[in-house]
Amino acid sequence: MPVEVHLFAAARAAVGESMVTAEAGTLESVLDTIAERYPDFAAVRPRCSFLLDEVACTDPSALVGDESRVDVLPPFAGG
Amino acid sequence: MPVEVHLFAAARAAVGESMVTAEAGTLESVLDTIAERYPDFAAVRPRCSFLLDEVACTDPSALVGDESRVDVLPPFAGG
Amino acid sequence: MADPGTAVNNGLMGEIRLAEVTETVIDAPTMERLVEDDRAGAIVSFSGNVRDHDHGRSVETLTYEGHPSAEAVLAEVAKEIEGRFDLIALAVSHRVGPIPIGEAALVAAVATAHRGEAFAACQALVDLVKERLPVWKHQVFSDGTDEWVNCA
Amino acid sequence: MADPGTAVNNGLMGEIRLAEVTETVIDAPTMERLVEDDRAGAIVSFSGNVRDHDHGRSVETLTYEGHPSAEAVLAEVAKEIEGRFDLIALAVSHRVGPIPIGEAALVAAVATAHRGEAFAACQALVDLVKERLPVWKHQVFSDGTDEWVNCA
Repeated sequence: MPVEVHLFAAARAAVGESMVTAEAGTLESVLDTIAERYPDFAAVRPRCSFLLDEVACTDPSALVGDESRVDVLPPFAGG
Repeated sequence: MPVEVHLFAAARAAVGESMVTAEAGTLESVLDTIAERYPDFAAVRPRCSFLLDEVACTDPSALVGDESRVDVLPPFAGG
Repeated sequence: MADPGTAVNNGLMGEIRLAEVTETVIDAPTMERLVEDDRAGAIVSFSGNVRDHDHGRSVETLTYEGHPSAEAVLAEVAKEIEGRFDLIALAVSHRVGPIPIGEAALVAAVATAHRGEAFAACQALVDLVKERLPVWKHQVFSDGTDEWVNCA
Repeated sequence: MADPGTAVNNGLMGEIRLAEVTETVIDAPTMERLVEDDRAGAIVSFSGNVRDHDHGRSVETLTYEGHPSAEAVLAEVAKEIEGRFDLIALAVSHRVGPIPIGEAALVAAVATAHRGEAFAACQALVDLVKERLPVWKHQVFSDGTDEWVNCA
């Protein structure tokens, strides 16, 4: 039951997938896993905000358990 | 060739006419003449601005010659 | 689409697409269409509508009267706003005569590259129209009394 | 005319007449009709349109992508503005998907008793949408390059 990481806009473009899976851990470890697998993600990552199970999460040490969902949101550009 | 005094909105309502004539003189003397003839004009007069031959005139001693036109403009309320 | 640089309306050129005083119905969508432009990133419009109440009193009928110079003054106001802001286009119309409740007395629209300028320019335009336009509002209330607004 | 106190649209009640994220065409006149109200003295609308240029480069196609939460966030934004201003009605819509040049990406309208509040509320609404709405803009330029705006 891995973590689902959903990628949007520039983050999806960098990874080339709209969803990838990672092992449970912390928000930081999940994102590190993606950055290792997809080097282009490293450039967009510092500008992104994150949702953990649909709630904004700014703590890199937040626990991301099995079956959790992480959303990776690049800077908004609406309007 | 008297002065034509054109009255608008509340000034016209006070006088009961949209145009009255007065003898040449100063802006003040012309307005005094109207106030004497139409007592209700006295209440609205202090709130009005005036055009002398289509140009704004704020000087009571301005000369209003024969065939001149004075416009009496109550406070604007557009929009 | 017409070249906005040569758009002519009401004898006015360029950025000022319309500045009119009219006895006919006016509305914001018409002004918005007049300022449409491929360069425009933001369009802000204002519609000032006739209300059925004023200071708690029920309004029965409402009539605007305009001085003969009103349209010329409106054109001057439009030019002053054009000079003060970075506009792509501007349109403004004031209605005179009897106006049914709910219909517009003053409508304006501005088009700009960026939104902050559009809000600022449209608000300044409406404020300046209110200040300068020689137009008067006459209200008849449900109780039969009447007033010239700002002159009570 | 529907009683505005019971107007329902998109599941939202009362002053908020619409707060939607949609793939269909949106425009200011539709928003203005939604906020119409006999109590309203002022309606201000905003239309943010897709331009053919961005920072001097020619834009060929433009697409907005929205996060699944975008419509819920837009409803929250509308509620926050409703709480901050003295509104009679508010309507706001953001379009997603491909948007042709010249068409609107974001439209909003507010109705209030007085004009100052209408300008302030509409501008605050648009600013807050820009800040909070999880939506992204992808531009393809005439030279074939592309970018995600704010992420270059």
